[in-house]
Amino acid sequence: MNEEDSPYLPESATILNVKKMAENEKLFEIELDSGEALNHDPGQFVEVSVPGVGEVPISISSSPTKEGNSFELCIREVGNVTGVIHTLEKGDEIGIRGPYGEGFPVDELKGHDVIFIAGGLGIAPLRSLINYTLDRREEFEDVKILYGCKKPCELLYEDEVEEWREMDEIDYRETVDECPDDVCWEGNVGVITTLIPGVDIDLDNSYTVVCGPPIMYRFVLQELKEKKVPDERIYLSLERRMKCGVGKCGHCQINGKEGEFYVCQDGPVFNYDVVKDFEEAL
Amino acid sequence: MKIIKKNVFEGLVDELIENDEREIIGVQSKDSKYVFDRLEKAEGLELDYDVTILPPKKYFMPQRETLVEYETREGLEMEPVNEVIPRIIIGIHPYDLEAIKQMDKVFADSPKDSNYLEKRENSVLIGVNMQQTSDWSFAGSMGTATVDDGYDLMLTDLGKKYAVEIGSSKGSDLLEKISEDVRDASPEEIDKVEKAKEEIKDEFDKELDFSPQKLPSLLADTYDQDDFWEENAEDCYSCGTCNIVCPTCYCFDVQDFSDISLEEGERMRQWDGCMLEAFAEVAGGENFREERAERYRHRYMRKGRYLYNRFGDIACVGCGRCSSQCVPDIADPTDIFNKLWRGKDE
Amino acid sequence: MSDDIDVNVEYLTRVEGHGNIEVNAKDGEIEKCEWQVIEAPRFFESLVVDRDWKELHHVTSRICGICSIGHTLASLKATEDAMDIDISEQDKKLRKLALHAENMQSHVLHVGYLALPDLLDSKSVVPLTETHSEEVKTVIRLHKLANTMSDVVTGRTTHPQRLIPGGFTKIPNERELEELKEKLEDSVDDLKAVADLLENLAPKIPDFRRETEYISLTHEDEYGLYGGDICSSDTGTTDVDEYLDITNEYTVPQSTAKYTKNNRESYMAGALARLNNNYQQLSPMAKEIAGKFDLDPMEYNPYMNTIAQLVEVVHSVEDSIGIIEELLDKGLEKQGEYNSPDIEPKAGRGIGAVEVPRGILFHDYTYDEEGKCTEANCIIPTNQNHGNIQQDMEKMVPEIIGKKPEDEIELTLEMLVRAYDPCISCSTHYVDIDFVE
Amino acid sequence: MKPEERPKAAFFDFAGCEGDQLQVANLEEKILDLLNIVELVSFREVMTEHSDDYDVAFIEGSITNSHDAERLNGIRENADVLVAIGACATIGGINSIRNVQDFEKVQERVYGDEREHYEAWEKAKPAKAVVEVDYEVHGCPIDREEFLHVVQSVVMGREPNIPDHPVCVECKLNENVCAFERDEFCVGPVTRAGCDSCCVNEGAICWGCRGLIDNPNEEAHEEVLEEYGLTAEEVIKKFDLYFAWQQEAREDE
Ligand SMILES: Cc1cc2nc3c(=O)[nH]c(=O)nc-3n(C[C@H](O)[C@H](O)[C@H](O)COP(=O)(O)OP(=O)(O)OC[C@H]3O[C@@H](n4cnc5c(N)ncnc54)[C@H](O)[C@@H]3O)c2cc1C
Ligand code: SF4
Ligand code: SF4
Ligand code: SF4
Repeated sequence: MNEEDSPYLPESATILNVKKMAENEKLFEIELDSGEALNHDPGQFVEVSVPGVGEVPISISSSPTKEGNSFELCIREVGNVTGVIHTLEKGDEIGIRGPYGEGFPVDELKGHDVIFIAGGLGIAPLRSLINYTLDRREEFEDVKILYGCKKPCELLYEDEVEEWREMDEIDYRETVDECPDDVCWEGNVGVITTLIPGVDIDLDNSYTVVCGPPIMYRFVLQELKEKKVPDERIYLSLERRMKCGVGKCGHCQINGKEGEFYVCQDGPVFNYDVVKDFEEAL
Repeated sequence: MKIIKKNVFEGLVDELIENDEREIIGVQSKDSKYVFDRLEKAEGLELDYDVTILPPKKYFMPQRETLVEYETREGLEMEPVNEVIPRIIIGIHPYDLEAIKQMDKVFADSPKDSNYLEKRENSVLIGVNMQQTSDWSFAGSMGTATVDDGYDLMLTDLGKKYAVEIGSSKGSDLLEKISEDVRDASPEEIDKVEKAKEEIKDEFDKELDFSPQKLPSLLADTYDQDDFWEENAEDCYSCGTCNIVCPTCYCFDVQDFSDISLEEGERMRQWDGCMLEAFAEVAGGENFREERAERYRHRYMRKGRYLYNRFGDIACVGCGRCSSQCVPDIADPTDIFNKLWRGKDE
Repeated sequence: MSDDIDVNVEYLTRVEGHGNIEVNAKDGEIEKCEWQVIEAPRFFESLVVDRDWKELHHVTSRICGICSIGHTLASLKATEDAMDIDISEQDKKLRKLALHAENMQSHVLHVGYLALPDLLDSKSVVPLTETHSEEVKTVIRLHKLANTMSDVVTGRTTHPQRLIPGGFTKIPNERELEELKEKLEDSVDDLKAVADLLENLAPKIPDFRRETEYISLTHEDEYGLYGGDICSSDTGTTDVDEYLDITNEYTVPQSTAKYTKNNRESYMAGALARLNNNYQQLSPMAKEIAGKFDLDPMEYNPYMNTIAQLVEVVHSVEDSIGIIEELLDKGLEKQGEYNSPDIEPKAGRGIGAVEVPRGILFHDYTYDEEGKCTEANCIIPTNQNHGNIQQDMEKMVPEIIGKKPEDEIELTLEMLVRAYDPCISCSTHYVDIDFVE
Repeated sequence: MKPEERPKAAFFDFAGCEGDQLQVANLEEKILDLLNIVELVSFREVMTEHSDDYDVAFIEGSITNSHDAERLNGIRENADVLVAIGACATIGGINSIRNVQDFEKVQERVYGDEREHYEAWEKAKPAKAVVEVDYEVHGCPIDREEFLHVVQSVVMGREPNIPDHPVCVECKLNENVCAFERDEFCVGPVTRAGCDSCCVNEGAICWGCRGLIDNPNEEAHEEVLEEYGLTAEEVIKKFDLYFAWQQEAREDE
């Protein structure tokens, strides 16, 4: 069989660097063995293979504007494949397929304010877009980042967050659901929705992009509704079980009265106005 | 339309079994049922059957199939795998031909699934018009009791002879071998075939009370009738039988298996089913279709609506396999669709 | 060499199930000399009570994984006896193949994996995979052949699926049988290689003799395994239905299993008993191999049981080839893929006896009109051998005490028990002493 | 794998037929490959050598008295990973039929007058009822390939693929004629797959030896069996051939 023909054949890639970010998350810097760049859009994902163990979809966490041909994945250890990935080290080989899916509509966002709302691991896909906007800062208007975690120790990308805190050209706000007494934390305490009321949103000129655990969406969207943010100005990145990444295996289908979506092809980034009536979406 | 004697056709099949390098598959009996299986002799063919346990889909998308092989002895090496066995498949009913046409669209959709497509391209499909119908089938209602294309050859039983329609050059090539014994059909014979096709449409015990074209909107309207779905799904085992036996179900699972050396292994896909409990479950335990009723509804939506939205086909061809093989007897599409239809007017 | 010994083998290894050896002597005086069976009870004769006749063989197969085919067959024969169910000649032949497969599998396992290490001064077969890799591979090939046969005939290597009251759910096809026959024929070299190996090691087999009674099945037309009458080397034949008169179970304090005796203090069952009783009916090549070891009736050395097992493997191979030829010559009578004989259950009692690797096995069931089991009794061969092992030990210990160092005595005793190839996991039940006939 | 990296493995048996250990022996030449990825340090059935220094313990058989429970506890303490193999060890197996019988009668039937003699629990229990179990290889007997897969997974540090759907799935993949279509009764619809529906493939029915799936629709199946002509009592019997311990454990939850 001609190699190009199989959509299921991963390319081999090598881990250039592993960085522990929090108790269950590590950042992997990866380069394709072909030496070529991944050429992804912010918000797209790849299928990561550990031969003999399995394959998992992971959002690309670095921006295509990043220097060099490597890309970054932020992976939380939750199960079988991710568990084994966490044991890998610099120099180990893995398989990569992709990039897949529809990313964020970068061109549509250009020339507008962009408000990022990230909960927990939701920062991973958003970071590709955040860094994109920072690298091409002049192409966007105001940039606001709202980032919430359960506890301070779960904060990801600490070095970058430190820079965001200091940056004048963006508005960065953070919160934790709870903070143990013995930890020093200067930010807000409370769920992510508590940050939203305090943010100025230029309804005509801004886009809001949201990513977080399933439970978060309902509350954030409620809050945005109260602020009268138009539904079509909200983008979400959704997650579903996935086996093939190329619209065949059927696992990532989302249904509702209106029809259906395949997260791997029609998403993972969706416009809220399009998916809001899908019972299974949110 | 051509005519060949039955014994000539059998001779052809035996000759193919003997000399053709392709595998010859045909419908055969298994206990009280029928299956598509490798033919040892033309004698074993049972072309007057009602329905097979599994559809012929298994030859293009095997129940289990290796997609990728890997080896890690000297660095990671991965190879795509596609075991293509060229085949001639004899005895496919019209509804299954229709289903294959639908599957072709799914797997040809970008990115193409070469594992399916290459197997498909290397197959010759010999259809046969139905003489008897399964008690559970409703192909008449679904417009799949007969087909105009999708086959390489299509047989119709005319007593001691077969009328043969040629659908492609793959089909006509097969007839080359017996060209001396093939003659054109007479107008009366053509008439007989047309009549037989017309008649079979009314032979089905089960039927849909309305046009299948109305299914997509009917299902959209009834999606949130939670009580209805819950009631009907109550006895569901979540056993996936209705998925596995369906000619238009194609969802799959992918798993890795390593060799005992731990240095090589394969990635395999296996048929999966949306009725199985873990189908939409993700790490950490969140299950996006946790309730039996949600899964149950999903299957009907998928048959009557979702695939229509995506490819323009009603993804139920009315073969009745699901209903006949569901042990608690709750998987009959006509039953559910008709109930929904009746409920709509109330 | 001391006259004091203290042998205490807890959980004897390389046997199926759990047993201990305890021997104490002071100044040459034996204080204790015991073979103790300590298997946790599993209550099979109760498990089957109230169960449907279609399930009994499935349940009792689980008495023992090693002789699951034998238990299944004894169970089916008992049920068929109770309900007057006939089975076809073809099915009978296929069942004999199944029994041969199990006999071969179990004997090869015992001779090659469990007993051989003792003769090669090894503690197990694991080191032999390096020191004697060719020999181990030969044993593996024979073991695999037996399992292939079991797969082809019964559907699985352990706990057969196809054997049911009245016949088989499914039978092998002619092609499968032909392939099997070829494999059996090809195994002759391997059989000879194992025989040669053991012949060279024969001097290491302890020289010990004790006259005892041998009990097995015997059949006028064949080396009795699947059917026949009970035969005692002392008193001749008895009908299977009278098995209780032969087994005469009794209890002893050191064992959770029941002991048996007939004409003497104890008797022996198993390959050696069969060989002693039915030598004339062994296949030609089996006799030839037996000749290499001067093994012919009456052989009173229990250690020779291992050699008798080897001889039986050869017999099973040859006899199986013959059975397959008969089946193929006649042409296989086809049956459905999910065959389920039409049987009306009825009340009654039935007894089934077959020879399994370790000896004669009896299942005895009583059913009510609906085909529910009301009472059951199973007497398994290992239980029948416990008494004989004890007697052997009592005779042997005084003979070797003071003549061998303690560790050698221990090994000799272990080898003795192992020679019987006890399958203690099945010896988990007492019969109801007041069993009513 | 380098010899020194191989985890040390030990086999232990409790009340069972030892058919699962036999299945390990039945791996034939693959045993040699197996020895390349684990070091066997204790396996009473086939070796005299024994060591208490092991990483992975394989447990066969049910636990039926306090002596065995103590032994199992000791094994759990020694082992990093504990794997229950075979129905007796995973769900109580055939032994657990007695769990639904009157124990006085059970003892009397088998022991007659001497029942006091031996300690035996009223109920046979699987390993997980006594200690924490990390992995299970289901079946009576275990499937050799699945056993190998689990061992490999343990060595590789990955989760084995053990299905949690009914046997019917595999039965259909194998294109069997369903038991219910040939006037037989089957517990496949509530039994965990992974055996490749091996009993039905051989012309029989699924007996349930791999135990109930995590979330079986037992009520529906009971109804169906009754509809097909079984009495309520017969239905219960179908279920307690293998499910007795599991059903009771579920009720206790
Ligand atoms: C578009 C997309 C982007 C994602 N991005 C990230 C990311 O950036 N970082 C990160 O840590 N995680 C991400 N996830 C989640 C990640 O895919 C799952 O955590 C991962 O698949 C769990 O696999 P496992 O083998 O460790 O767990 P197991 O529970 O052992 O899962 C077994 C298999 O089920 C499937 N599966 C299980 N959970 C999920 C899931 N949540 N989503 C999809 N398939 C699943 C996979 O095929 C997996 O191999 C993303 C998921 C999707 C769909
Ligand atoms: S509808 Fe019937 S066949 Fe389908 S999953 Fe439920 S019980 Fe099984
Ligand atoms: S849904 Fe049922 S009737 Fe329709 S095509 Fe599938 S199996 Fe056949
Ligand atoms: S035979 Fe049993 S396991 Fe197979 S489909 Fe029927 S009910 Fe399910």
